[in-house]
Order: sequence, then structure tokens, then C-alpha cells
Amino acid sequence: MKSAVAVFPGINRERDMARTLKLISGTEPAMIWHAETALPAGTDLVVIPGGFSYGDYLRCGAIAARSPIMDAVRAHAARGGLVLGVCNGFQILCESGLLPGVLMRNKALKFICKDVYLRVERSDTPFTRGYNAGQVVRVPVAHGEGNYVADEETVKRLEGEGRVLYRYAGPDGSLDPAWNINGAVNSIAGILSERGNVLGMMPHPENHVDASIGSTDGRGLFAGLADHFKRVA
Amino acid sequence: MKARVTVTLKSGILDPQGKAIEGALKSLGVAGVASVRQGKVFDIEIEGADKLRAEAALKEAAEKLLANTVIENYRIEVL
Amino acid sequence: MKARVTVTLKSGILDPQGKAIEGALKSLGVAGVASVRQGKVFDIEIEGADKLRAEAALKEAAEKLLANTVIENYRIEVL
Amino acid sequence: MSRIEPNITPALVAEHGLKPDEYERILKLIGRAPTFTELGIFSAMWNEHCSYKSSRVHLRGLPTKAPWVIQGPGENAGVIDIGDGLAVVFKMESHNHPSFIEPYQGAATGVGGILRDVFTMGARPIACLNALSFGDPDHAKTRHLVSGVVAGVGGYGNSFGVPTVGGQVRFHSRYNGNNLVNAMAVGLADADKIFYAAASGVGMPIVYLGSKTGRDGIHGASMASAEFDDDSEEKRPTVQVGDPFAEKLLLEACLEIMANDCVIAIQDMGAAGLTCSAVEMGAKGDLGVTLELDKVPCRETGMSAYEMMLSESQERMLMVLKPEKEQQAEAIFRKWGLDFAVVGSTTPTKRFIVKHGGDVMADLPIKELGDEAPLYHRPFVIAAKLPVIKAMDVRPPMRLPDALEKLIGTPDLCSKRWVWEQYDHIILGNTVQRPGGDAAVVRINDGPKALALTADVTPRYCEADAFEGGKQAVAEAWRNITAVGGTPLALTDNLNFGNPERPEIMGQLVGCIRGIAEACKALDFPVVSGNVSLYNETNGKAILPTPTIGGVGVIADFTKSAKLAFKAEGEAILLIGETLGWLGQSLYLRDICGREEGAPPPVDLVEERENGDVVRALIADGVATAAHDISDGGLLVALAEMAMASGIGAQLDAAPEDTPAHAFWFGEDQARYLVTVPLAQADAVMARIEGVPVQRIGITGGAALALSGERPILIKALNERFEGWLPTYMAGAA
Ligand SMILES: Nc1ncnc2c1ncn2[C@@H]1O[C@H](COP(=O)(O)OP(=O)(O)O)[C@@H](O)[C@H]1O
Ligand SMILES: [Mg+2]
Repeated sequence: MKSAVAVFPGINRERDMARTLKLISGTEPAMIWHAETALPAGTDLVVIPGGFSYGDYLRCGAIAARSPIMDAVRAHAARGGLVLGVCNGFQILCESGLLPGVLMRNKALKFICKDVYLRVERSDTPFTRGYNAGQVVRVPVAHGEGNYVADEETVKRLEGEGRVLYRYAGPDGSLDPAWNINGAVNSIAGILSERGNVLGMMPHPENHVDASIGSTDGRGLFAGLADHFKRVA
Repeated sequence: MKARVTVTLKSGILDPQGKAIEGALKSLGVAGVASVRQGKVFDIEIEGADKLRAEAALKEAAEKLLANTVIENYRIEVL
Repeated sequence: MKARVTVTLKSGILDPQGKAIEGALKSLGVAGVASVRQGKVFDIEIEGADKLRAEAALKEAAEKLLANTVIENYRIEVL
Repeated sequence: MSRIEPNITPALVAEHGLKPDEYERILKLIGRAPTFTELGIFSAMWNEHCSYKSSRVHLRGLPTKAPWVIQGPGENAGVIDIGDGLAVVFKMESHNHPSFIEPYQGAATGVGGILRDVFTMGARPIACLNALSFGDPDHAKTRHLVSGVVAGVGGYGNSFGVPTVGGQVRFHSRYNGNNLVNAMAVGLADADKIFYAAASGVGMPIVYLGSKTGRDGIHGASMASAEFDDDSEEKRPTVQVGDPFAEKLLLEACLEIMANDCVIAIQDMGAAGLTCSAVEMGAKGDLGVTLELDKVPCRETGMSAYEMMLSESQERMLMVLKPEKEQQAEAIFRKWGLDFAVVGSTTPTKRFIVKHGGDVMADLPIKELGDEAPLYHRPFVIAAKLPVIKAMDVRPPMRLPDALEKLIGTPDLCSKRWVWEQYDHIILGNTVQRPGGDAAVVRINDGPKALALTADVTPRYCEADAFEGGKQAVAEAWRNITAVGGTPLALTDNLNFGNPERPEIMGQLVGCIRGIAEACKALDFPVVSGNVSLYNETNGKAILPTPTIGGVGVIADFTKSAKLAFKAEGEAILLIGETLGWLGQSLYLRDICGREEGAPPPVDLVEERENGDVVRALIADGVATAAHDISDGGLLVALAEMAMASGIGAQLDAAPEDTPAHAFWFGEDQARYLVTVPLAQADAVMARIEGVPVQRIGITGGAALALSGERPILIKALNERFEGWLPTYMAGAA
């Protein structure tokens, strides 16, 4: 799996992401500066990591979404290439039009950093094949604006087309507002693009890949991606 | 030239910040507050004296960056 | 009654947001932008029809909560 | 000097915080009256914050050396060697006054400042801690301050991208008018690539880096400047606004030019920005410095020399570059979108010369600016010892379970989860032990080595007995590191006190420093950096003396670090250390009996060391399945914390007959730990511990803490109270 991590000024989880990609796929990702206009040839997966691109000023992800490298990311996605956006990366993907909707401030209006439970809604996508449908995984969140909002029509389509891949849930997979950490509509934690090749999610699977640090529940996502590319190859 | 772009949430879009402020004002005992919605203003200094050109530039700024037109409206005033 | 409270940074106070937006507008090629400063607006619905009372309530709201008068100015308009 | 500057009057001198005799000293030193700009420079260099004029003579008593200390106090941060060619760089600093005026920005810029101190030395920050003291929860301003300060600490650290892994939060009415925000940053560097402030070489370019200069934080005195007239209707705030985004860029750019070997010397601009940084670089290098202020990147128009020299705009650095690397360095800074300007050069003259618009605005002897700062031997009185309170004389007002349930839900003892969940404590992927334990454990790179980090002080002990309180703060930090299996290496201190011109306050400062020194020596735990914050008082009422200690220790293999949660049911609980039932200044006495009284528990440093060494060995050998030190609230509170963290209860034996039960369970005797071991090994472990008091006090299991003769104390109920207080309080009306 050849991956490329896009780096914008103010991004700060790029090292966490690169470390995880290397750990699980065995290959060091390319780090791509926002001012670049092209991705390395043969890039399989583009990752937009977490952080505070441009300080999260104006709106989270808004300024980064208009960087030169995003044109290359859009072209990659248009060719059917896979794109993963985590946290600020999800916000950037929404702002760049690659995913619908927006991420508003958390319901409690506070930054929140803690482990949450995610229910994996289906396992037949490259981003979830490392899990079973209905499986519950524990991964951390760390964000102030992760409250996913979209108009009714869009939400209906997302649900109807099975494009909600991850939802905030209880340890047993139950959906209850109490587990919905930021107030997202339908407890949405991660969504897929129409074509199924772009995933945006708020939680940080890349921070839970090491048992000695807390949990390995985040591994499945990356292992699934690596497996996907092995099959394709 | 001084200009102001005001960006507000479209009606129907949930505004958790506004809601929280509304609640806080009520609990502070500020009388008569029925609802609050929060938006942004951008005070922009534009070079040159051509008002029409300035307006065009501001519209471009708003469309391209300042507002997320999926959820927000904007208004431009050249002062 | 509809009212608007506009909160802006006092001059001289660093505005990291404005600075970043200014940079972004320039690199997006929006012409003629010399500087940007960001502020907030609160659109407030006030009960009753007494304009004076509304203004008093808004002033209280601004002082107590909406503005941090150490670094911000505010302006009240009852529409 | 043709630029119009105000005349120097006694009133203007006073406004600059300079006493008449200090002004006389200036006149003698330079042989003439200073210009307005020079007066500003002196006021900045000679204020308490920069010159440590009241504390310096006493700080000399602190032990600062050990074979592993690379750099002690005197630089931007302390540096210690942790082996494998790696160094840890750390320091703590206060931002008390700004956080009281504008809690969010005050706290945020405090975090920004301390991060800059650490990466200025070439280290990448890997963790932050924060020690916060607030007023009485019932005081009208407290909730607002807690909310703003916590959001500010988080706002800066989260955006910058460093995990905030520990700290403490205390409440006491003595902080009503003066809350404390002490922020600590810890960074990692190659031991042979540390950068220092001392310039070297004549004619070297001095480069300004980072954000532009504005009129931020210029002291009230500057209102006298004629140039303020255009917007004098706006009272100019002295609050700085932080830009963590700019700081993150500054970090990356600085580390990049350091890696490219461009830097001779580097100094961040903190308090009194350009003045302190330029003077320090020159003075430390035995060189003169000439600054050309027309080259300083400014955010505002019409800034005077005075304003530029005193501005406290954030996210700025001063550097002496290798001349041949100037272009390369500039390219790196431009890439990160930061300002870069050559604003001066080093000279052989040992003079500090400031030029602006063709005029020389200041021309001062550079060494004397620092070296000749006033040094005070202020009179001090050490308070009389308070009586020792005998446990027999304290009548328990309620039963033990009720007392525990009440204590665990008090502002000081309750869970601070509401706070640390607003801090990103997992970014960088190395947080082995998150907040909520004793010390935080942060893995170094891919391990197995890790750091143990903690921030501690018990101000009520310091108030009751400064010397013992100072000792205790160090001992508690040492203990918290030990309780996770760490070997304590060095500490940073942040001494927060009231007005040193009052002998009794000075006595607290002196007493605490002496206590700290004694403990540092006994525990081989040197001080490598620190900060003094004085004049923390309102209307003549000082804060509690608060010498916060930030401790750093190392763990050889993080997979062997101990946690406080009970590991399993049916394990033996061992109490290490002697329990006499010391109730003076305990939380039990204060919060259950309503008495803030008596002498605080003394710390026997020999015992402290012996007990800690035993616990550390038990952890390293993998014998201890859980470990926790006993601090505020005493034994039963510590047990409750272990139970709540695991959901496993305990069956506890009766208190020894010679100690009243409430004193046994709630006394705050020092140098104590709890460890659990598998039941089958308990006797062997106890036999192996020689010369250190150890007793078996119970067995883990069940859903409650069961004390003989008392109703069971359900963990669930404890947990509700423990987790409940702070969120409920913060949800209250603003
Ligand atoms: N301001 C804070 N920021 C981060 N963590 C905190 C803060 N305050 C308290 N904590 C964490 O809560 C736990 C309990 O704190 P405290 O009661 O001071 O511990 P101890 O008694 O072991 O010193 C510790 O893990 C501490 O790091
Ligand atoms: Mg402890």
C-alpha cells in the first residue's frame, strides 16, 4: 500500500498517522506539503490527518480545503483513488466538497478528548473490511468541532445508501444519545463518499494501534486497507 | 476602502453556540431574550477606491472562502 | 423585536484568525485585500416592544457575556 | 536623540515600578539621566520577573547539580541526560495575573510561553502539565475563571499539538482575587544538540523570527507615551492574545533550521520581549548588541522604540545565525509563512544600542543591565510553629463511610476529569498513563524507555509551616513518580507567593526554598529550572504560599510501570510506611471537622527515600500488581481511588488498637504507599521488605470498601460523588 499523508500548516497528527501507516502496512508514507500540486506517482491512498490546519481559524478545515494539494487530492478521488480524512482531515474533506455536510461545534461546546465506542456499520468497504459489521471498537476522539450536520435530504441519502460507516455507540453497540459524544446527527462518526472511495471520520483509529498504549482496536481500519490493496495488486 | 462581510447561519441550521448563549443569558437573568443566533463579521480593508471592483472582490472572497454556502448566508457592505 | 450585537476586537489586539484569513484570501488571488479582522455578530430576538428596555437588556448581555471588554468592543442595534 | 519622548519625572519612574534608590542606581551606572526608552529597558530588566531581585539570594541555596544534569537554572529551560543520547528539556512558568484579567488568553499565552522556552533549546515538546489554583467555588468569579483557564490551556496545547498529561487543580478562598496558572512543558532533544542563548562572534547577524510585533502587553506606564493619543479613548489592554497556529509553525521552522546547523544562539521573546532576549544574548556571550528597530516587523503603525522594546507580542524569537546560512534559514522561515528579518548584529563593545529612525534611542552597558540589577536581602520572619494536633483531641463528627463519601466529593479531592478531558492527552501516541493516576507516563519514541511526569504542592501545609511544606511538595512529586515505577531525576519549581516586601511573606518564601533544598538534597532530586511569581495578592491579602514542583523521572521499561487501579480480586493490600494518624492540616480536619488547624505532617526524608526505593523495586520486579502513593485525604481516600479506578472493592482490616480509627484512615502521614500483591506472595514480599514499615491491611474484592463494623461503602456511590462534583459545579449558572 503506497500512501501519502497531506501536511498543511497547523496539522499536528501527521506523525501519529505516518507511524501507524508504517507499522501496519510496512511502508513509510510520503509526506506531502500543502503547496505541492501533485501526489507521488502510484499513490494508492491519500490520508488527510488530524490537527488544527490554519489554527482552525474561520471554519475548521476551510482554508486547508483551498490549498493547491487539494486539487490533486480531488483528481485522485475522481480517478477512484482512496482518500481517508481523520478529524481535521474529515473537516477538510467536507469543506473541499469531497464529502457532504459540515462539522459544527460539539454539543457541549467544549473540546473533548476521551475513548469512545464506535459501531462499524458494514464490513464490505476498503475502510471497514478489517472489522465485522456490527462490531464495536474503542478508539479516542480529540476534537472541539465534530458535530456532524447535513440537511435532511443528505442524511436520508447517506443512510439509504449505507454510507454511514461508523457511529458513536455504547460498548454493546446500542445507540443512545448518551453515547453520542458531540451531538452528531444520527450519531454519525464517519461517512463514505457517493462513489465509496472517500472516508471521513472524527475519531482517531491511528492512536489505538498499540496494546501497551491502550488498545489495538484502531488497527482494523488500516489492516483492512492494506489487505484491500494486496487483493487489488 | 473599508468593507464588512457578515456571515450568518441559514435558518433551519442548528446553532449550538447560539443556543448555549441563549441559555446562559437566561440564567444570568437578562430579561426578555427569546433566541440568539451567532454569526461572524469580517472587517476588510480593500485597496483602491473603485467601489464596484471592491464589491466584486468581496463577493469572490465570500463565495470562495468566508462563507460555507451550504449552511451560511453572507452580506456585503462597502462603507 | 430583532436586534444585533456586533463584537469586534479592539484595535491593536492581535487577531490570529483575521491574519490567517487575510493570508488565505491573498493566496486564493482575491484582488486588493489589504487586511482582515474578524468579529462576531449575535442576532437576538427580544420579547416585548419596548425599545429602551430591549437596549438595556442587550447592553447587560453584551457586558456580562457576549463581549470580553478587556479585548473587545461591542455595538448594539435594535432593528 | 531627537524623537520626542516624555521627560523623566519621579512619577514616571514610579510608574515603571522603579523605587527612588533603584533610579539612583541607574543614574550612577550610566552617568546621566536615562532616555524614556532606556527607562523602559531598565524597568523591564530590573523588575522582579526578570531580575529575581527578592528571591535570587535564596534561590542560590537550591541544589542544581547531579551527574545527569546537562543544564541547570539560568537558561530557557533545564536539561537532563536520560541516556541513549537523549536529553529531556523542561520548565514550569506562571501566568497568574494575565489569567485573572482574561482567563482564556492569559492561560493560553502561559502555555505558549513555556512551550517556546522548551523548543528554543532545540527540543520537540512531548508533554505539558498544568497546576491550577482557584478561589472558593462559591466566589462569584471562580466558575468563570475555571472555565476560561481550562479552555485556554487546552486551546493552546491542543492546537499546538502536544499532549497535556497531568497537573493539579485546587480551590481555596485565598485565591479568590488571584488565581494561579502554572504551566510546565517537557521536550525531548539529542543530548549533543542543545541550543543556548549566549551569542558568540562579532558582527554576527541577529535575526528576528516569528510573528509581528504589536503593542501587546506593554505595561500601563507606557500610557504616558505621546503616541497613544490617536486612540486614547480605548484604554489599552495589557493582555496578549495567543496564536498557537503561529507557534506550531515557529516550532517546526526552528527545529528545521537547527537541524540544518544554522544557529549560533537562540532566545525566545518572553516577558519584555526584545529587551530581555537581546540583552541576554549579548551579556551571556560577553558581546555588545546593536538593534535597528526600523527593521523589526510590526503589526501596527507608528510604534515607538519604547513600545517595540517592551512589547510582549507572542510567538517571536531572536537568533544569532551563522552568516553563511542566512539565506537557507530565511528560505525555511518563508516556507513556514513566518517573518524573518535581520534586526541587528553583535559588536565587541559590550554596549546595548537601540537605533530607530536614524536616532540612537538607547545606549547602555549590556552586562550591567543584568548583573547590576538590584539584589535584595529583604527582611523576613519565619512564622512560629503551630501546635501538633493530637488525634485523641479530634472528635469524629460522623461515621467513617459518611466521611469518605463526603471527602471524595469535595472540590480538592474530586476527579478532575472535566478538566483533563478538555486537553488532548493522547496526541503523539505515547501516553502510556493518562491523567487520573499518580504520575503521567509518556513513552520516549518507540520505548521501552518512558518518562514519569507530575506537578505537586500542598499549599495548606506551606501556609502552616513553610519549611515542612516546601519539603513535602518535593517529596510528593518524588513519591508520585515512584508510585508509577519511575526513578525521579530532576525537578522544576514555580514559586508563587505574595508581596515579598512584607517580612512574613518573605519568611514563607525563604522557608519553602529551604525546605525544597533540603528535600532535593536528601532525595538526589536537583532543581534544573524554575520561576518565581511574587506579589500574588489583592487588598493586602496574599495567596497561600504555593511552591509548585514539577517532577521528571525515567522508567526503563514502560510496560512495567505500575497503575493505581486494583488489578484483580483476592489480592493482598500492603501499606508501606508508618501510620501515626496525623490529622493536623489534613483534609479530614478541614472538610469534615471544619478546622483548618495545626502543624502539617512532617516529612522524614530518610524514611521517604527508603520507602520509595522499596516500592520502586517491587514495581520493577513485577511483584506489585498496583501501586499508589498516599497523599491528600489519607489512606482511605487512596484506597477509594484504587477501587474506583478498577471497579474492585476491598475487605479492610480494623485499624490498629493504638490509633483512633478516623486518624488511621484519614491521617496524612507522609512517605506512604499502597501496593497490591497476589495473596500467595504476600508473606514472602513482606518478609523481603527489611527496615521499612509494612503491614497488610486488607484484601481486594467485592463491589464495596468494607470496613469492620461499618456499612459497606459502595464503589458506585463513591464514583458518582467523585466524578460528579466538578461537572455539576461547572454546569451551574455562570
Ligand atoms: N489541571 C490538570 N490537568 C491535567 N491533569 C490533571 C489536572 N489536575 C489534576 N489532574 C490529574 O488528576 C489526577 C489526580 O490529581 P491529584 O489529586 O493532584 O493527584 P496526586 O494526589 O497524585 O498528586 C492526576 O493524574 C493529575 O495529573
Ligand atoms: Mg499520587
